[in-house]
Amino acid sequence: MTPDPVLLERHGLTTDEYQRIVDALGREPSLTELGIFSVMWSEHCSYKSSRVHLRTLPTTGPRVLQGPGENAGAVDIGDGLAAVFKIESHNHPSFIEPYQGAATGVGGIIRDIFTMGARPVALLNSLRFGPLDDPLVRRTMAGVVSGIAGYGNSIGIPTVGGEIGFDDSYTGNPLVNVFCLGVARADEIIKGVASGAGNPVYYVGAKTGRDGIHGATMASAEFDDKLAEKRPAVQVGDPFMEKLLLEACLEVMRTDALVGIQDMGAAGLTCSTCEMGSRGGAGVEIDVSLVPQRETGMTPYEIMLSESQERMLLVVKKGREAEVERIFEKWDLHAVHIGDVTTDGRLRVKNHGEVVAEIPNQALTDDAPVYRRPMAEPEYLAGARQLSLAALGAPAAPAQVLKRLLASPEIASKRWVYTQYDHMVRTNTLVVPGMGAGVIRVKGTSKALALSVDCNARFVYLDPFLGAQHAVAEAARNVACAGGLPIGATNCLNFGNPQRPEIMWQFARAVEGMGAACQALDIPITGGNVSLYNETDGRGVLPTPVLGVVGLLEDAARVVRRAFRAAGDAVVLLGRTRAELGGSGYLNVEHDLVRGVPPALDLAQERRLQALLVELASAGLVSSAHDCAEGGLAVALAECCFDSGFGVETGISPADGLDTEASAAGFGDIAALFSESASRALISTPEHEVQAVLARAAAAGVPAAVVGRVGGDRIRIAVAGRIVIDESRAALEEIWSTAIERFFERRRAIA
Amino acid sequence: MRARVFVTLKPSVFDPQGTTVGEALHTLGYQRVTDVRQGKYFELEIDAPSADDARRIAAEAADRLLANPVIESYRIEIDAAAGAPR
Amino acid sequence: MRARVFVTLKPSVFDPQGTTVGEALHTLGYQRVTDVRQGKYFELEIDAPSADDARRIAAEAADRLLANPVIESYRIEIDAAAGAPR
Amino acid sequence: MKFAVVVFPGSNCDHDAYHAAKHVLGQDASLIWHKDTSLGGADAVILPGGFAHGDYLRTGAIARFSPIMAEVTEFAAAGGPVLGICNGFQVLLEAGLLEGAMLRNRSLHFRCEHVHVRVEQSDTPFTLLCQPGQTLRMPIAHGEGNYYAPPDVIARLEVNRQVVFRYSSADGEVTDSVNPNGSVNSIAGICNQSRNVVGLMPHPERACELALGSDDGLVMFESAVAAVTNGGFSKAMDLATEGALRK
Ligand SMILES: Nc1ncnc2c1ncn2[C@@H]1O[C@H](COP(=O)(O)OP(=O)(O)O)[C@@H](O)[C@H]1O
Ligand SMILES: [Mg+2]
Repeated sequence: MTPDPVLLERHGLTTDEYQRIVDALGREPSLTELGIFSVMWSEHCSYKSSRVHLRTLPTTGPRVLQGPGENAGAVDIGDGLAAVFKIESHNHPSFIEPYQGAATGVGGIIRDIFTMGARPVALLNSLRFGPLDDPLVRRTMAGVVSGIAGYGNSIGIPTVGGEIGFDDSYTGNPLVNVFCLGVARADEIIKGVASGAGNPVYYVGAKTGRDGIHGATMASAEFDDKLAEKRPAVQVGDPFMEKLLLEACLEVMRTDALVGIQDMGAAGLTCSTCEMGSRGGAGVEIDVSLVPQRETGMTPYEIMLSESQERMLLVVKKGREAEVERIFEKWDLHAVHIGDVTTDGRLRVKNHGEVVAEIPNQALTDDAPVYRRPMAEPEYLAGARQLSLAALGAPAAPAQVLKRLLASPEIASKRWVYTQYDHMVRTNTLVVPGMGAGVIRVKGTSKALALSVDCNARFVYLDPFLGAQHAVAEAARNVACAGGLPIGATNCLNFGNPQRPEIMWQFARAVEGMGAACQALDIPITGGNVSLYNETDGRGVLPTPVLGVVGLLEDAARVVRRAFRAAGDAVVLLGRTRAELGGSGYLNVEHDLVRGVPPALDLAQERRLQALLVELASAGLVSSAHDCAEGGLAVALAECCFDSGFGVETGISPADGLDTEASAAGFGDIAALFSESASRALISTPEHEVQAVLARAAAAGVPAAVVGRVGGDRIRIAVAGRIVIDESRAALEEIWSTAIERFFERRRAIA
Repeated sequence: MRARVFVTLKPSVFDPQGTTVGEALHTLGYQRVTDVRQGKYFELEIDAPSADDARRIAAEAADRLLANPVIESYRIEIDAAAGAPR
Repeated sequence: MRARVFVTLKPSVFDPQGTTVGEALHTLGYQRVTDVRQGKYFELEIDAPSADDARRIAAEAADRLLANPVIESYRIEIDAAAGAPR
Repeated sequence: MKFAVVVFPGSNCDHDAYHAAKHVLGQDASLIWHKDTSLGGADAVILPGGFAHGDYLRTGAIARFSPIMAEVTEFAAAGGPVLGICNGFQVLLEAGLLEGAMLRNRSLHFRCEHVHVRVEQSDTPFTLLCQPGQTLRMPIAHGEGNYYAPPDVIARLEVNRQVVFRYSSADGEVTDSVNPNGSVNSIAGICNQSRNVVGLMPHPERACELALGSDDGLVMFESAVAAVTNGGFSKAMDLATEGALRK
């Protein structure tokens, strides 16, 4: 039989895929079954375009307790505890409805964490928007930020860090990636399994409505002018309900009455039932008429595909039902017995006792299609990688450049954003947003965890392999600056339409680069998320593989922050500056260019630097540490002064390797000040520790040089002995700290 | 002239606030309140020559700012008598 | 039966939300909107034999829960026709 | 002594207050579920921060009907020390244990940051050990902390010296530019007429350890201990007035 092409298209299925369904079932699917297949085989749930590439990532290590495949990854942090973490995207919903899209993104990732038996203790987010002079972009960003705040603040999990980038390509397709970390007892990690025939399956949480039906397939379809039709899919978050679920589920988990648990996220009841069955080697049978419903007249199809938020599916040990029900009642939640575990490995859906769908789990999960999609190097690359500084004309004065960089939203302080997030609730936050990687202590131990999410998408655009390596290196370096030894990573891969060979090429190269970097830095990837089809009218976003890295501090008291701490401290530059302006913030801000070759990255050198940073911190030898990233050494120096109350007096060397043409065109100072060479960090240390620091750096094989001294009220930088920047610290700090807020508040007198 | 704009969530959109208020009313003993939906209410003082004019301005304001068309709908009432500016 | 409850800030209370909406409307060019006040709007479905009964229940709900008398006042309208329970 | 920390559904600073009382201060503390009907013999009660009932409708509006609130009211009427922090303050306002109401912050944004407050009154069980005029650095984290009461009420609160904390600069200057939310008279915290019930928007429990950026909030908990362990609040107050309790 040939299926109705319109029906297939609406379900995002190809004719080949339809044939596979028929083969798997041995018959034509019912409409409900078709819906179930469509969501499980969507890009979002099946990873059909990305799976072959993701398989190559390093996912194991002595600390790894849970790698990819569960709701979140987990690494051992000692003291019998595990750090459980993951990052996830909510890009498409956040464009359609910024507040609710972002809010439900936060809700979803939190559920992934507590589902594992971990108490969520920290959130981060990585955001991308179009340029802020566009009022619609401002509206989107304001909505996203307040949505994240609205949900995270209410549920009481601090948002301790994040990053925000801006580029034209995100105007019609913002990125909203949310990272959550929880802490669990290492021997009490709970899995999303259904097993033990006859064990009851419970539904608990919000009632099911027609929310987000086809949300999972929507998340895998590019935006186009048919957007309006897809609109009724918007889900509304209920952080209060989730708080109740969180507390109640953690309480249930402390009993041993639970077999497995999974949240109903994308693809809702469908995904949770078949994935739990599949992981447990069992089947699940449910009757949808028992599912609590918010709206009348819902069909089995709608109930199975609904993406209403704040719902959980639990498998409980037979005989322990009353105990579990009682705990939920305490929290005013009603756990409903909607089905049972079976032995037949099938997902069986009934409606008032009548079977409306029956599918082998295997067909929905492991046997979902996998594509090795064609790849081709994008045409833009060769041209974009050509950069002639000399052709840009004479550069502006360094002080002017520095001011414009500090005022650019990407580099400017994100204060306007993170003051809207409760970043201190739970009284664990040792390093608040804006002061480097977020650091939270682990109560009951002497330890702390440092967290960072990073990606320089311009680097990835210009060289996906190298750019993704930079993302790993930068996130890990941020964590190391705080004193944390990187022990695990998660990633969120935001790319365009994988059916275009050049996008697939970007994707594959980025995954290769990420894998190689994680291997070299010995940071296993324990999970992640892929978001494809991030395009507007056929134009993809900058390829944006965001890395989230978790670092461990054995001694929380040794934590290190970004800002200088004491006048008279010596400023030491670790690493070496080469003339590397390709893909830099300088080119972007001064010349509106994304061009050139990204800075080289020697992973062995990077690893030595990070080890040194951790060593210096744990030896208590540093007063402050900050990595040099966007905007180079000059921006990093200024940032070390901000929030410290101090200025700085510095003298730096010219950058290595500037070509003679650029040198003649006057780019010497620019290259020294604004090159974004990798594997560098600025630390400050008391005078009497300088020799110890330099000795340890030498022993570690990391170039180190005293470049200045903390103090005064000016930011003064000399290149090769000639002062090229001499500005008031307060004036620069004013520019940097208010730049973003001025975009939003410019019209509103602060009454 | 005063325009009253009522903004409500579309019927199919989940209303956690209204649901919670409804539950609270039940706890307080108001079992006969079977459903609660919560919305926003705006009073706009408009300097307009006619009720039609005021309605048009209010509708534009609602479309552009007061209501979020993705999840909300709105209704306007004009009260020509009310509304000396406060 | 449906009761509509409008809760508004008392005139003497500063309304930060309404003020901001008003400023935003000015920025958008609606100079003729001279004042904006924002309040809350509730639709209560009430299982009551008469409109008076419904009004009484809604008023109690408003007194006890929906409005805070320190800063807010409320108004009730009964729509006997509307409101088959959803 | 024993602190009772009330847990409403949606409270999220309950464990923070508990941690401060129990682990930082070394006092006895217990978490009391909002459906409980006994405060378990506590000497002081804390209503913690958070979003009770999601803060849906209005902050604190639904929580005030929780069964435990009858106990809290009785405890307060008997002169027991009650501290409402942030959402707990909002609950006290809705419950009528303190006067006034909260509006949205004038910026309309939730705001989380360290601020300074000036201690206006030291004759409450939670400020006993403070010097009047002393400033404390503590975090705020709220979207609705814009304190309002009608002018006559404000006048009465001022005359009765019921304004306990005002937002100020680090050196104690009260100006509009350091008022983070638009509160009338820069009010950050008040007490009831008998001075045993105190509510404030800043979070002292988040400022009890230097590692978290400030330990200025500790004095509020220490005050409560002093108030309870010196033969009751009024006795302690006399001692405090004589300066005998000051650190
Ligand atoms: N969306 C955000 N949410 C919370 N904090 C943020 C966000 N964006 C940036 N920050 C904080 O601002 C600081 C600077 O971020 P970023 O520019 O990425 O610097 P870097 O990665 O070089 O440390 C960091 O402390 C970061 O945690
Ligand atoms: Mg960064």
